[in-house]
Amino acid sequence: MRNITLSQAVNEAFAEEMRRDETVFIIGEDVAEAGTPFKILSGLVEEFGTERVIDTPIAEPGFMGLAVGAAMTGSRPVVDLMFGDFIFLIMDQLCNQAAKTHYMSGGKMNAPLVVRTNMGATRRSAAQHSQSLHALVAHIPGLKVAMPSSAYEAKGLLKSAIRDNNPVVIFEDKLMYNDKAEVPEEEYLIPFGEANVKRSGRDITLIGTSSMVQVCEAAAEILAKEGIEAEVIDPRTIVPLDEETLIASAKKTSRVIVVDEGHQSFGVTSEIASRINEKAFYHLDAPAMRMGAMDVPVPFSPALEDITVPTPEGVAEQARKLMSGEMIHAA
Amino acid sequence: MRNITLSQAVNEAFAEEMRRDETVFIIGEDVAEAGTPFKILSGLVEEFGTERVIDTPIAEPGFMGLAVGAAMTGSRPVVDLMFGDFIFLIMDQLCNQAAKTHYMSGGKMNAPLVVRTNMGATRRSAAQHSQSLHALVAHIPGLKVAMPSSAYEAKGLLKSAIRDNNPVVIFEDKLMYNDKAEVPEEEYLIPFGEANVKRSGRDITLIGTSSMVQVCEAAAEILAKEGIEAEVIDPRTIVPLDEETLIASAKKTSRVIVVDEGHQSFGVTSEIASRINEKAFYHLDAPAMRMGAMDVPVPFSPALEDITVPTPEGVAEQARKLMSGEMIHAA
Amino acid sequence: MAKTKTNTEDYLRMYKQMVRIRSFEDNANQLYLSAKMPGLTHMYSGEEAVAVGICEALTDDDRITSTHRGHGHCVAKGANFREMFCELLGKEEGYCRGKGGSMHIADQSHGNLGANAIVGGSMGIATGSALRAKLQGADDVTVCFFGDGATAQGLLYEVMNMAALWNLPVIYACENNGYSEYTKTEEIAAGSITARAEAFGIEAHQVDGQDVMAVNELTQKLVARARKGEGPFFMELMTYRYHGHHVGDINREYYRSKEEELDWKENRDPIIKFRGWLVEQGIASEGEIEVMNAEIKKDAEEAVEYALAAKYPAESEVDMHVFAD
Amino acid sequence: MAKTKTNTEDYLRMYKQMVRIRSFEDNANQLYLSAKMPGLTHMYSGEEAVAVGICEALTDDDRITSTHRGHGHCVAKGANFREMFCELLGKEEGYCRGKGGSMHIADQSHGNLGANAIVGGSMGIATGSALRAKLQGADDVTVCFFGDGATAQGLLYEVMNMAALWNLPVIYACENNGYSEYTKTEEIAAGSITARAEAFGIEAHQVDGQDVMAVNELTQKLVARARKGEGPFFMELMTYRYHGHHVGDINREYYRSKEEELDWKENRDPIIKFRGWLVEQGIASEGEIEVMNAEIKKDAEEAVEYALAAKYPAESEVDMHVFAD
Ligand SMILES: Cc1ncc(C[n+]2csc(CCOP(=O)(O)OP(=O)(O)O)c2C)c(N)n1
Ligand SMILES: Cc1ncc(C[n+]2csc(CCOP(=O)(O)OP(=O)(O)O)c2C)c(N)n1
Ligand SMILES: [Mg+2]
Ligand SMILES: [Mg+2]
Repeated sequence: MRNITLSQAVNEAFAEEMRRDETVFIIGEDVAEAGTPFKILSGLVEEFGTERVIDTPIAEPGFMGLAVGAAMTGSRPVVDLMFGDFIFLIMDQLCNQAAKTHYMSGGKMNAPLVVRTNMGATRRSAAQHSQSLHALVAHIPGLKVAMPSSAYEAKGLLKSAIRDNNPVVIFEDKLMYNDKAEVPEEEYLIPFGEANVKRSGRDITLIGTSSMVQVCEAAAEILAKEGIEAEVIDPRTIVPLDEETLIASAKKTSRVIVVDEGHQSFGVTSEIASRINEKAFYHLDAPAMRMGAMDVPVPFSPALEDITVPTPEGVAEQARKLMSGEMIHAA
Repeated sequence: MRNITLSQAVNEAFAEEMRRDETVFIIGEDVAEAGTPFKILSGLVEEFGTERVIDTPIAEPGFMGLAVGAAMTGSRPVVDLMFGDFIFLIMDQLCNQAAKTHYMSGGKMNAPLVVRTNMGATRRSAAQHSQSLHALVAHIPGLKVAMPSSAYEAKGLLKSAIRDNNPVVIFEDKLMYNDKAEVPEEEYLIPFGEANVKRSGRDITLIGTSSMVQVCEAAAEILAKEGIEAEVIDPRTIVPLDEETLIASAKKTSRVIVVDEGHQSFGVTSEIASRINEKAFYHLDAPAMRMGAMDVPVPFSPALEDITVPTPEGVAEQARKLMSGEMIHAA
Repeated sequence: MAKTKTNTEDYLRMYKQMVRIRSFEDNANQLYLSAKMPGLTHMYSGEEAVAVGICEALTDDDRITSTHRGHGHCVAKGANFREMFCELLGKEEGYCRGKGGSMHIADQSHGNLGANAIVGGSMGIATGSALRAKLQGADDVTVCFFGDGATAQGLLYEVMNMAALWNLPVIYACENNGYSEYTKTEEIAAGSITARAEAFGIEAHQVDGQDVMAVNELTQKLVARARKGEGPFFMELMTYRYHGHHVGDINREYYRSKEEELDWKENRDPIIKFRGWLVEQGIASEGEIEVMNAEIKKDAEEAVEYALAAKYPAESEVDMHVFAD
Repeated sequence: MAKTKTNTEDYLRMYKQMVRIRSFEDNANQLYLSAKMPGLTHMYSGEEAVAVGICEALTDDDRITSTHRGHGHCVAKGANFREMFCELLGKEEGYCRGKGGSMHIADQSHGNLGANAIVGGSMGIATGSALRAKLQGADDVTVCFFGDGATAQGLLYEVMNMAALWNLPVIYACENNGYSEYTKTEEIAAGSITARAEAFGIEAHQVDGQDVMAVNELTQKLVARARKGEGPFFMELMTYRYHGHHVGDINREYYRSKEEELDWKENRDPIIKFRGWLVEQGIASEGEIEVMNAEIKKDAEEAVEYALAAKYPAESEVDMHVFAD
């Protein structure tokens, strides 16, 4: 099978969906001729024109609001939010409006739109261009949240997001845009709420989101050399969350680490760990452990930034502790 | 000791702090002559004038931004955000600016401000005026989050918030404004990060925030009649969180329920339960359980709204399950 | 009064719609005062000529977005009393199955995209609806209702900028009733509201919001032009709310005088003014008008009774409609 | 060129400050191109007369807020090369101990409240600083720098409204360099930028941002008036950025032509223009100017060397400064 970059995969997903459905359009800053600063949308405006690949002024609340209105009346807008950090600017339109439209109208209206944005530190972009804020939107009922871990997932999840009848927020890791993966030529979709068991193992379960899947896989490699067989699972969407697969794995291995690049406290790892603790408690040999990013704004200095996020070595180290029963003394 | 309402307690806290420190001012919609729609600030403009109790246009992002700038240059603004649901509008100024100023400047600047807002459903105010969104701000490093559970706490925590050198968000439950509690005449502060053991018990720990403390206390009463001795703890601030007290109690009782009025998923209960599971796992007879509000937008209809939030009966029921070991079969 | 191109039937419908709004609000207020209505609500009484003058210039395909003070828009855009009262009481047969209530009442079938409890919250939605119309080559127009207080929200300027750049078929209708909550407009709005729209290159008009024909005539012209791609437009409608900010705002002398209220009610009431004109022009007799009024009153009262007796949604509905299929 | 009330010393300082900015940026660009600088940065070259003309009208007590394109503001407000380069390289001796970097560089000591990576993000901060001045009876003025692109953010209109209502001592300085990222201003700004401020009752001026004396003269007048409570004011400064949107934006012909760039660089360069005037007026000889230029060049290079050799912060700093004591 051919290998393409995550960036190409996203581009293909758009091209296919926009050909399939005339009501799909993209709206955001510098999405047309510039094809975004990351050049991900290059070529789309040439095929679909400036009416369907719409450059906006720098007005995130405004164009998010436009997307809600367009979605409520028959379009399927995809909002391109240049940096995930700008989600703070669109929270009202996303969470007070889009997320609640279907419910508040008693099921009579809905807002089928996608917010496509990014996450991920270690790019030396400092505190306002490096955040991973998916936990915030996951907390709001009515929003779905997808977190692709490779080019393959990025394409399949984006296509599903565009077809979904609800507001979906999709977070791409901006460090992965050039990462390649096998992506079939033929069309495919990845359904929401179906976790992917990336590697199977019997000793410990490593659950990772987005680029942390790769971190977990690398940790599993390290552990394998030491005779520890780690199972690696990618939930792919955190809302809806495939609890079943995660819990089955936890019951099997009896040890779990959840790895995510959002801040650890009040974050995604807490939710997943809680569900596992609640539903697999008596099968666990140790508490489901969380490894999120440090609870600090992302520092600019390379000397500091790299230590704020989980690494394969860190995950492996934590796994060893769980395996050795060291937690018993800690807890 | 005298009994005063939560609303009076907040009013007193302001009066005392504004007398003590000239740099403190209040800014928000209809805070002056109207004294807020809840009439909480009545009388303050008469004493402190319209220069320190400032009525704004309806521009939440704008006046939040003003507060950040004023705080960075020597004032201590308190932002009055009429409904907690409007926090979505101020997220950028609060989370990208205020929360990060101290860190991004390497400790050279800071933004000592308070956002005073509310939370709480069952007031028939529907989906955009009933949310409890404290989990969102708790996730952002650099913000402190206080959740008073009575008039006594409301006064002491607000006074501490105003004196704190960091941005603090304080969530009052709007259903508690007329609730009375003993509040000393003499001045007092409640330090952040010190949980309050409201009732001691050996069988199970009930951790509640804000009005859920009362729910836990009521549940404890029910349970007491059945011979179950519940310990009730109010963390008072969720950032910083007094982990020590919570974990000590969990180790003692070996069973924990965390009750909070925010949506359950990706919420405050997940964080607290995770910390307890991580640090008291081997002392627990059952998983630390979460009881948040349902993961639905708050419905208007009274027939639906009341079933979205935790109740004393519900908490007691869950406690009974934990006590009877019923969880073993579930998990 | 300004001249309009409407005929007798149109005039009478405009009159009836204004009276229907007033009746609806009188009943809603009573429901509140007699503690039969859950929560609070914001009365539209006094502003009827705005909603009716505008909505009578629209078709069912045209969309509107409404506000926290939204009953008037809802009635004017064609909604039924029964479903409206059911919604206000949280009943299953309400427009939103009781899930929305007064502040989120919407009526899809007539193009009402809904009230909004976030002041300014629907400005993006209205402009987005207009963007959809343009992209899909539809010729419907969207009217965005909002108050003078809402002009302080930055969102308005963001969306007006885009509407102007892209010539979107949207009409911004600012209902300037002189107050936002308990504060006078001049204390919260610097400069000129119409000049703000003009600065974005948007043609703006100020109009007497108590004169239903003036409102209707201007709207007809602007809607026709917006359909041809000459939009967006901005209207500032000078009007007044008779009640408090919400039904519970009873003692309001600290922010506005009884004399002021009385002056508007007696000398500038949109229904009295229009009724006078109808009689004067021989379009309807006093007797005919009384018959219409009585019928509407009866309709409203019947709808209230119906709604009071109607069922609440089943508890199992609580987690329905979080996600669409 | 417009006349200013400044004397010889002031003129020479203005000249030097402009050259210092240009030198700083040339070195920063080099650091990026030679992969010695972490991340990206936005060059101010071409816009020097704006920052210098404005900041030379301010005292150290006056505040500014800056943008993602903030090195020029920082230098103009009085910052040192060493601490600036250290910050750009993430070193401990940087103005923010390496934690902020180019997009968050701030210099408290000279009243620079900091660059901001959120376009428009500092408009509230600047206005709030002015509110603080008014409340505390201080006579300092705050200047809010932002780009033409930032005028699309609604926050601007929210804070201008409040500044106008309350007569705050703030000056909104819109650096209109014709582009926001890869888009021409006319594609993203409807109507007139100055008219927008005027609609809020704010006196607005458009000025040639390549003429340091024109900028300075206007600013001096407005600052003096703002100190007396006659503010706020709005300035639109017509200028141009020589480099790409950021240092990595090399191939930019798809959005602007080489000819256009050349025209600005050759015919409207603020440094060349001002240098010519200084010589013409006999304020400095060509030789004296070359000496100044050389000194500044040396300073900048030394500072770069210093910063390259400087220490990174210790790892233990990573969780310091999340909260203030
Ligand atoms: C974002 C937001 N801020 C504040 C409020 C509280 N609030 C509800 S109505 C209102 C006044 C609105 O005034 P205006 O826009 O003039 O409308 P009117 O009530 O006069 O019809 C306020 C402040 C709100 N609902 N939403
Ligand atoms: C809220 C926000 N949206 C988008 C961006 C990405 N961005 C950075 S600079 C820029 C263009 C700014 O243009 P302008 O205000 O004219 O300033 P200039 O770069 O021309 O100096 C954009 C869109 C951002 N940093 N913040
Ligand atoms: Mg009003
Ligand atoms: Mg620009």
